Amino acid sequence: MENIIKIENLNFYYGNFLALKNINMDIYKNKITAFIGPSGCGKSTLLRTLNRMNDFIENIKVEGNIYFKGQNIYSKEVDPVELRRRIGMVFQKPNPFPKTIYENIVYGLRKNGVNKKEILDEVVERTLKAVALYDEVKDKIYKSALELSGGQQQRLCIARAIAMQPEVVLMDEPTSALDPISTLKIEELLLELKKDYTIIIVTHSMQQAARISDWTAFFLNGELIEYDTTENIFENPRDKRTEDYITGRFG
Amino acid sequence: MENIIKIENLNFYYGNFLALKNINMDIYKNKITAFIGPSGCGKSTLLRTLNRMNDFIENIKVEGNIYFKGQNIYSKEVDPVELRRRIGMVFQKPNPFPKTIYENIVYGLRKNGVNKKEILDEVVERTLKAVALYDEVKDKIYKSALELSGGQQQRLCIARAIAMQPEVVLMDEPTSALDPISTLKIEELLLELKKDYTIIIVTHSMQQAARISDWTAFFLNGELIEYDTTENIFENPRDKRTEDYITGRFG
Amino acid sequence: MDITKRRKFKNRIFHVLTFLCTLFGVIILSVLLFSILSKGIKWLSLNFLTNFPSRFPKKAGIYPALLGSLWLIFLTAIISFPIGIGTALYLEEYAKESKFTDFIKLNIANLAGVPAIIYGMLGLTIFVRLLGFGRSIISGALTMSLLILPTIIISSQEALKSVPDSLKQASYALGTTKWQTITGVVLPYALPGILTGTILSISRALGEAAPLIVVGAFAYVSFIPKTPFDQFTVLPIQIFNWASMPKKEFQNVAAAGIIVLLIILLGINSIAIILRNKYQIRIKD
Amino acid sequence: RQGKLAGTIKIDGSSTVYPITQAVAEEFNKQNPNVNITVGISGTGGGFKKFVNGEIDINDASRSIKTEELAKAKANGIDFIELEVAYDGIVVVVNKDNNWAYDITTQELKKIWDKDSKVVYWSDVRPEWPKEKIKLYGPGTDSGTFDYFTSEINGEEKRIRADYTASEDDNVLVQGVAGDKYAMGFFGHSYYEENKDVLKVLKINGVEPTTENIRNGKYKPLSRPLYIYVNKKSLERPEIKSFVKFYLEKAKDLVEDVGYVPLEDKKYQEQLNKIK
Amino acid sequence: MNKIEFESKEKIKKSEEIIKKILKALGFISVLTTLGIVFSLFEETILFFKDISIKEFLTGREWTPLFQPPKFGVLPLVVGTLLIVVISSIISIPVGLGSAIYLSEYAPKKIRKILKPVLEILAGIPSIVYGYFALTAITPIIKIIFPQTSVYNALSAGIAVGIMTIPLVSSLSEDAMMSVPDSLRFGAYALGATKYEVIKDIVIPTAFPTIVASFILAISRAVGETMIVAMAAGSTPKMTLNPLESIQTMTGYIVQISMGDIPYGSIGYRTLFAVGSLLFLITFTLNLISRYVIRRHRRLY
Ligand SMILES: Nc1ncnc2c1ncn2[C@@H]1O[C@H](COP(=O)(O)OP(=O)(O)OP(=O)(O)O)[C@@H](O)[C@H]1O
Ligand SMILES: Nc1ncnc2c1ncn2[C@@H]1O[C@H](COP(=O)(O)OP(=O)(O)OP(=O)(O)O)[C@@H](O)[C@H]1O
Ligand SMILES: [Mg+2]
Ligand SMILES: [Mg+2]
Ligand SMILES: O=P([O-])([O-])[O-]
Repeated sequence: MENIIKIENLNFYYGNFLALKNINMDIYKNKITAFIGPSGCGKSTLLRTLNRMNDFIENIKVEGNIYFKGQNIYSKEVDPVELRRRIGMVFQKPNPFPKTIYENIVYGLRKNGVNKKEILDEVVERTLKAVALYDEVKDKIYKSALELSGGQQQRLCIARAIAMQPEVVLMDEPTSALDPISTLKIEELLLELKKDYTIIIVTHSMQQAARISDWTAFFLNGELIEYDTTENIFENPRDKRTEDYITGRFG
Repeated sequence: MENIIKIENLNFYYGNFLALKNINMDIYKNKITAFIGPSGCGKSTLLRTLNRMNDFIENIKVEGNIYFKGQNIYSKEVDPVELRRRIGMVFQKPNPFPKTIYENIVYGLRKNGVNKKEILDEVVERTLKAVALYDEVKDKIYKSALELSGGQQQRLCIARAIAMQPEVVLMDEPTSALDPISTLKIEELLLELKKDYTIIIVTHSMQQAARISDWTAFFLNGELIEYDTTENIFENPRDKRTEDYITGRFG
Repeated sequence: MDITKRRKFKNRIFHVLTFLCTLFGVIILSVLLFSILSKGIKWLSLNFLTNFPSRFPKKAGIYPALLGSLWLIFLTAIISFPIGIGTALYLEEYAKESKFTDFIKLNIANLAGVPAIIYGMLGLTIFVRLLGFGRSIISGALTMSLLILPTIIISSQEALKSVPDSLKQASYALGTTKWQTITGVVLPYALPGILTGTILSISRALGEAAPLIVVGAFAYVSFIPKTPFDQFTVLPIQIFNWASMPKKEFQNVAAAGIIVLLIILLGINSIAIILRNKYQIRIKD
Repeated sequence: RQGKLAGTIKIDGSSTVYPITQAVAEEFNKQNPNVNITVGISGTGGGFKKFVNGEIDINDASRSIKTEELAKAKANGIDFIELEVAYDGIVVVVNKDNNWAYDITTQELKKIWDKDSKVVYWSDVRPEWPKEKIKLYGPGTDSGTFDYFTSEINGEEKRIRADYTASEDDNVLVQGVAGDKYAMGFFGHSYYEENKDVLKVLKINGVEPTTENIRNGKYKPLSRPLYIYVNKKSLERPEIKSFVKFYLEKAKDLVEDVGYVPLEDKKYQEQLNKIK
Repeated sequence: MNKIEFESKEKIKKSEEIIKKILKALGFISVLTTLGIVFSLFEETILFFKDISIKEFLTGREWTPLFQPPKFGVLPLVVGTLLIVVISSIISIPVGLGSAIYLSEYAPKKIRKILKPVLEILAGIPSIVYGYFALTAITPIIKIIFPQTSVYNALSAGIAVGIMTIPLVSSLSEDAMMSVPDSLRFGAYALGATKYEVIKDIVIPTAFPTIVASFILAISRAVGETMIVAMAAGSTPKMTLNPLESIQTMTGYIVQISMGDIPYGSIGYRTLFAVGSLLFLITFTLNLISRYVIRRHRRLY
């Protein structure tokens, strides 16, 4: 299996607080990897380390290496702006820009110098179809994105992310603010998307992890306790703590 | 059994919204009565109707009668200020005043014209002992109440309420903001207090209701579905909806 | 890659530009303080504080203006403070939501934006002429009070709003009346915030000159006001007066006056900040 | 004798006379610290308005009282004494760096200052003067100086061109002219005395506004006496009586101090006799 | 347990009623103030317009109310005010907005903590000090660059007013930008946007209405600012847009006349109130507009 991201001896500090402790793991291409663990264990922190979104927080320190397709993303040559274009991200709460649906999707493209109308039109249509939103919104793509429902907004945010044709998409609890039906739609969408993208998803729902992910990583207090195929994690956890967690004994 | 409060055909409106529908019930003296039911069913509303704390909300309407020791509390002669002195209240979140522990407890007394130091000292000691806080705080009763832990604060609030020698104490989820150990302490305290006071408690925890209350009332959508001894409610619910709720099938 | 470079370059330029904007304010402030200090500091002396104005720059002093200013802010404070807090209490604690309450709030917000000099004309018409207080301290103080009232009310309202509802409810649940709850819980909690806002407004009154010129505090005053009905002058007007004197030295006297004014303002504002930091009650959530 | 007198003296009126009165007040207060004196600067007209209403004790005036004002005083039962305190000349000044104008005629002044004047450039006054915009400064409308200048030069009180910088505060005028090479202004002689170093005064019809020329009336038409008007009722109060007496006794030195021309000794004596 | 005797509340309840009435009465003072303003301005203004037609007042191009013959066209004062507003806005709006952007988006917390109070100090300095500064520091510098500048000129006063209103723009705009949710920013960053692009495309458009409101408030403040223009802008009511010339604003006129104490009841006295009324109406309208803009914005979010 081909790894697309490799994490080596990663320590992460907020000020003096060690939020991630010596993490080592490979993320495999065209798979869905789920990060699970109780609140505060560092899932989001790790996710944001992968596309350097943590750069915006003051007083952080990163030790160790993260390789994206063999290149250390914390090396001087890597431009985080460019990195984020290639590693997209979807957040917990849908955060469409207060612009039209169309402009939301093409925002990243425009910033990267793509301004040809044909291309943009094509991308909008393709991504909206990819996130199964096309039929629902095709009549109002020039209306404000804020008028969509929460579930639609989240799918739009995914569309916006994949419009950049990233290689990896990071998702931080993308369905936790949504109703069950929207959640289901997005889960289906993820299974569809993994053909083209590598997906890392943070989730609080064991069921969701079990349903959609190929690999699952269980974190506790900033440590990576266990990382294995989803099947193994849920059926054959090697660590007592993993077992306790997935059977709902704590958290 | 002696009833201390009698509720007759009570309807309660927030504006046009009918929040309580034709409630009829008796509250018995020196018992603990628990109000249970899913979020939004009207438990807090009913509780606040009993000491007219709802008066502070605009646009409400009360229909029907509530008798406190035989007197209709919504009649013109009843002074709500006096009523509240006799029917005390403890809130979900501990809300000590930003004053000393001492001044917190005697606040109500002072405002009601009791200023003799001997009386106040005696009350402070007695109530702190009653809420089992005396040993923990006796060295700092002239320190700010804000320095106490959440559980201690809540016990202080109970002490503050009983310092007024109310006849009934209303409690709206008094332990929901507290850790299990503090919760346990307060539950013990309530069992102790019911010798002297009548207690009505709103709780989301079925276990808590079962552990401490003598009577339990189950509400749903503003209706009183079932009201019976706690034993009957939990072991022999007559209504299907009560059964569903206490077995955790919804809510 | 070229485009990314350009984008990052733009960002850097913008960063520098906005930083320069911020720096501009800082630089101006330093230049202003420096130019005033360098002109005025040599003229500061005890005599300057205790002398009367004079036609000789060397003998000129700020005493009557200083006392006039103190009188003025003292009176302004005792007039505006109770009215401001009372109004805020009424609006936050008593008034029901209604068109009328909305109107009062809108009205206060609008008053906050009325130029100071308009208040001067109000003072001239109502206090100086209609009520016949003449060009006295009390006329000035009443005018200033009206001028700063909206700010006091608005900041007091903010402070009152910050009082947690749970505290009020707790108080009511102990059988207290509204006013008892206000004095027992609401005011003690909100007071630091109220005081901070009030003191800052008072310091504004201290620096204002325009309304007082209209009210008529512009004159040579050779004495210390003893009652609120005396004529007076204040620091900013005295400074204004000196600044427009033709003798070059008077420019420096004016600068010395400005230093005194700024020191007083600084003192008052520090009191506000200390109050805010020291007495701010923090309720754990 | 220090501190015996107490009370208040309210003075208002002419900004031209103000420096004299302020100086007198300053000196007087040294000996009588308990007398509260306020000196306003409302201009002669503004001061008379208050004076005839009995609102003030003394009015500084740079012209004598007008008939309307007199009538008002009569109607209000205000009795007063007019006292001459000094001579003043209205000076016409230009910037120190002005190296073309040294004297000017009354006709030229009228040409410059009259209503609807066509003078825009200095060269419009005399062709040999530079073709630079002339910037004009003069006192505000509420002043005796303004009244006097407009009536003497333009032939009608308050008749003047509209586009000059007018200020009630003569210091503003001094600064204006001092700061501008192409400026011209007019105001009381004293302000020139105090700012000789930054201003240059023009001869009028060939006569320089020297102390001598002002006193003997050669400096025409812009020299005039200055007055204070004292309410007779107020004069009964010891502090005011004493103040006015002090005023006339000390005037000679103080008037010179602040840049005006004192009266002859004999004349001061005459004034003193009026308040006996 | 001894039964405690409580006092009756009868007496207290009576005083409660009185207190409530007193507080309500205090609430009326603000209304009275407004009425007072309207009354004191408009009474004399109406008398003024009995003698002078509104048309002459609003369209006349000469303002010489106290000369012979008097002219009552307020336009020169309005133009003077406008000049000050334009000059000050050229300073306060870009610099204020720039500072706001820097403080809210770029500045590290520590630097922000230092710089923000400095800007607040700038807001607390009395206008008389700015007037002095304009006269003694800004004008001399302008004269070095443009020697033909008048001692009293619109430029110097306008710059000072602009400096004074920087904090007004910056603090309001900064608040607005700070309240733009971070999730929007991160959404854009995650698409590979630069900080500049996030500010330009996300932060400013989202906070725009409040930013605009802050501009309007700064303008309104400039319209009403008095001492700076009285000290530095001169007192020549002139229809000119040349910033190097001496001009007069509406507020400047009011102060000038107030210092001279115009006789009560004369037409000159009434011009004060006519100009005051106009000033009041202009600032009042500006304030209403800014409130409206902010309010509409609130409804959106
Ligand atoms: N900006 C920050 N500054 C300081 N500490 C932080 C910051 N963000 C997170 N932390 C701390 O780092 C630890 C890990 O946080 P993180 O958000 O990664 O947890 P998480 O596993 O995503 O939790 P959740 O499931 O609640 O989202 C927590 O203890 C948290 O308090
Ligand atoms: N001040 C109010 N104005 C309008 N509606 C209100 C108000 N307070 C409560 N309600 C509504 O009345 C209903 C009953 O609310 P109430 O707070 O009594 O429920 P509850 O049973 O205490 O719920 P919870 O368990 O969440 O505390 C709810 O639908 C609520 O939305
Ligand atoms: Mg997280
Ligand atoms: Mg509730
Ligand atoms: O102030 P005046 O002397 O010119 O009247």
